[in-house]
Amino acid sequence: MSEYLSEVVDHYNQWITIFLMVAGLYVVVARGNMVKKLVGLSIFQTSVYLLYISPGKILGGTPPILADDFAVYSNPLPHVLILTAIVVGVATLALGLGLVVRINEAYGTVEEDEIFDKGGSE
Amino acid sequence: MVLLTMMAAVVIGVVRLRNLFAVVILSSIYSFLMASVLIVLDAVDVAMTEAAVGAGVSTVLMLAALYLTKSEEAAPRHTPLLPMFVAVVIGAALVYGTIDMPPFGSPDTPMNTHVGSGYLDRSIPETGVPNVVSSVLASYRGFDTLGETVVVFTAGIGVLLLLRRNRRGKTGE
Amino acid sequence: MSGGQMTSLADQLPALQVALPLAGAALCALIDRRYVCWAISTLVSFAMPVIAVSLLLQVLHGGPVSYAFGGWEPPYGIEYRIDVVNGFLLVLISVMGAIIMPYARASVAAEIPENKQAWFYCMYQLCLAGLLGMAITGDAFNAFVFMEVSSLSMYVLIAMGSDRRALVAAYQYLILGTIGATMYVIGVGLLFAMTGTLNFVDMAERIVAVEQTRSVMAALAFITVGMCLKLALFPLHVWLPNAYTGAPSVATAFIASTATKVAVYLLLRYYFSIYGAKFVFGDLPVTPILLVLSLAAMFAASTVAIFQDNVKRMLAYSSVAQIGYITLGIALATPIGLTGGIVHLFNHALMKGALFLALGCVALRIGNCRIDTMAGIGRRMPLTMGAFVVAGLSLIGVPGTVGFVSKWYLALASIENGWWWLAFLIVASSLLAVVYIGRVIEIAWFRAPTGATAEATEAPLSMLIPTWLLAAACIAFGLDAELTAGVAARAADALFAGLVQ
Amino acid sequence: MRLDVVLRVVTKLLLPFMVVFGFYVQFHGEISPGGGFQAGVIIGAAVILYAIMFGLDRAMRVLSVSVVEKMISLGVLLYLGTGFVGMLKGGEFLNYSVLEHDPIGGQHLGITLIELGVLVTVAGTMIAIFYAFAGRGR
Repeated sequence: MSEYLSEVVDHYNQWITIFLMVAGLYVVVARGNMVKKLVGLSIFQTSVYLLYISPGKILGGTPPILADDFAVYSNPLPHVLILTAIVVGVATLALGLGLVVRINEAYGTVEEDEIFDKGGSE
Repeated sequence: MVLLTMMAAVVIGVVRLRNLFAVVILSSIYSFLMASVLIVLDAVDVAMTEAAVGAGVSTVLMLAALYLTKSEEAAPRHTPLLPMFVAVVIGAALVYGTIDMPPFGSPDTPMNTHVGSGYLDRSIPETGVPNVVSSVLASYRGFDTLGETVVVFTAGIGVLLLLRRNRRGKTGE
Repeated sequence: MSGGQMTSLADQLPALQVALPLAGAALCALIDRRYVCWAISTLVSFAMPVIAVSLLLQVLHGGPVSYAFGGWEPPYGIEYRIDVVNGFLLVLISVMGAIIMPYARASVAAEIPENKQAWFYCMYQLCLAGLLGMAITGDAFNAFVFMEVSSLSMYVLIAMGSDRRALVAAYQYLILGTIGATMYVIGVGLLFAMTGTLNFVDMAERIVAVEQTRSVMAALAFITVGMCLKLALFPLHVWLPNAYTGAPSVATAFIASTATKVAVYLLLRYYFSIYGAKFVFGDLPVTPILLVLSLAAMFAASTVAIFQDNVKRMLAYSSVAQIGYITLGIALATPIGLTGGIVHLFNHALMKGALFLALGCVALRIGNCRIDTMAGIGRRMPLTMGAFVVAGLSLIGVPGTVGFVSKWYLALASIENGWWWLAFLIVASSLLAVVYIGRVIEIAWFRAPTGATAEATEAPLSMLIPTWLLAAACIAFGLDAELTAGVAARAADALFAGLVQ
Repeated sequence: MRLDVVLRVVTKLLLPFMVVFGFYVQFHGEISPGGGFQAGVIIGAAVILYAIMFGLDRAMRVLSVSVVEKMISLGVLLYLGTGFVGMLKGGEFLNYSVLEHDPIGGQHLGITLIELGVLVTVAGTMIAIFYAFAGRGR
């Protein structure tokens, strides 16, 4: 039983990450409101950050800024990758919102179902 | 761990709420929680960016977009069985995939012993920069950062292009 | 650290291949004058094939070329690594990018509002740079960054279409494309956690030790799904028909002939170079899954194509079907099958490029591509529709055209595997192409022109010449397949040999 | 427009500090967390705050649309330019070590230049997008 418990503790952050990912993806696929889809999309993207950052953490380590007082540092490489990913995420979001604004002007709605009613796609 | 649980709770709120203003504010709270988690995980640079971007820029953009569109979501028309199925399958794949990942916080995983730790030894002698994240970002993987800047550039020009009014009303709107 | 010894231009070519279009895009955004920007864009896109061809020649004679950004040796720095496979792809992308540019001037002037044209060329170059960057890189995460450069610019290019439906198409593509890219990032993240590296060569060496772990297999699944979204493998193709239909003619021609191909390449890179063919096709059920989906794409999408009223949309569905042939080549997982897949990747770009360019000429003269308004267009625009017929025959796979060459290899590979039924199915699916291409040809040539079509005149030379160049290439490489198939065969061998010698 | 005087005064007092903090984050990024991107966001946010408080027109008079649009591409060009100079000096693209005689000094110069490029592009993009959204609503 305690083995099982430690398994849960070991993987707790991964499971939460996965839950966030799945919930974000669910919002994207299931919801028809285009703004909400984008919120879901950014949650989906954000959850990936944890997937990268948590394995790079070293217990007892400090942030990777070198100084004489510390000997153990967490892995800097995932941080760099995720910095890039954050920027890519917000760029996508900005473009998506720009599209949504234009769609709203063209159709008068941002609900996918209503757009399809108006011939959004053939 | 508490923070993670709170994040999960916020996301449930996002899924359930239909008022989009509330959703946007919740997602901003989500970003702040994420930033706190990242600090706990020693990723201070990332935390700072996530707080500025997730809670700042994204929220402003979303509110601006909501101001230009509608702030209430329509009720869903069909029961979301297929999306549920897709989401569950992917979740299962991820649980399956992560179960034999190396344990959390261990220094001798492949990720923490190979390239990553190499940077820690090389940064000062080769670049003279103590913040290893900066030296990797700007120098070792400087080309990625160029790509990142180009992504921002693309999004910027793209949004301007989309929202620019046509001078000649021949096409569009 | 190396410094001070890279003096010859030839050493710098890999970086220039991507940095030049980026610089061109930034200059276009700065200047914002449409003719200047067209000139910059043309200049840059003409330089690209020169660089790509000389890189391919370097590779063919001297083995893989490696370029270390910032002077940091891989895996610490980002590496560009060109072998026969991506050298071939670079040539394809850059040639398509160059051929379309002279065509673009008249077509863009007609379809894009005046004050948006300059930045249209900016986006075009960004898209070009992004695709080239994805193809040339030897780094998993760098591939993601350039994937996003190309995707974001593609969303904008599609949204520039004149119909409001183009906006919805771009949005749909943005959502699905981002999901695909995020899946890819998840896959790379799992691989990174297990191997500790992002460099392809390094990864291929280190993956052997952890090959049997579930994380690595899950990573394969995520990368496969992510890339299949990008390459529009049936049933993940839903974004493609709307996007191709809505986009401006120039953008459709460029995207259709290059974007999905780069995603195919990345998939090949992971399957063969990193995981290794033996692991992917030997231990995992990849062959049956890909085979079924490819066949479904070939038949379902072709059938849907028959019932389309918009020719652009019809060709978009046909693209989904043609992607099925390419993935079929991958699924066969033999040198000949893979050769067929790679050759088809090249050939399909030629014929779809020609077809969409011809449609762009039609759109310039009669304003749309609906099949009923195209009645009799062949009599008014014989040169344009002539090119359409030539490329259409290639699509069907008539002997003497490029389509025949690739189908020949695929059929050969199926027979080699002892799968006669598969060879039969390849031929049968071509009959569906006969139906939808034949329908257009019948209406375009054998009906009397009416309405706007009756007044239509031949498209300008600046558009006809690029269209005919591609159509002629369909014949030339069909009659003499030595060059393309030869390089493709070497690429297939290189893939089977793996990165680690 | 009747805006609270307190808010306006506080904003005015806050703005210089925001910009200074932005540049601190920029140039201190080698030692403490931060860099061009974060600095760009902060400086962009300062201008956006100004625009919200004092109106879009006044903000556009201080920093016109065309200037902001130019910033987006100038930042990328500065980044690329740094890379090309490294090439001309006989190194690889983005090799900063060849920029000066001393590799460490070259790295320092190169990192400063490219971070400045990132700052200019990011700040420009943020402000431009804000202008575009806000301008669309009128």
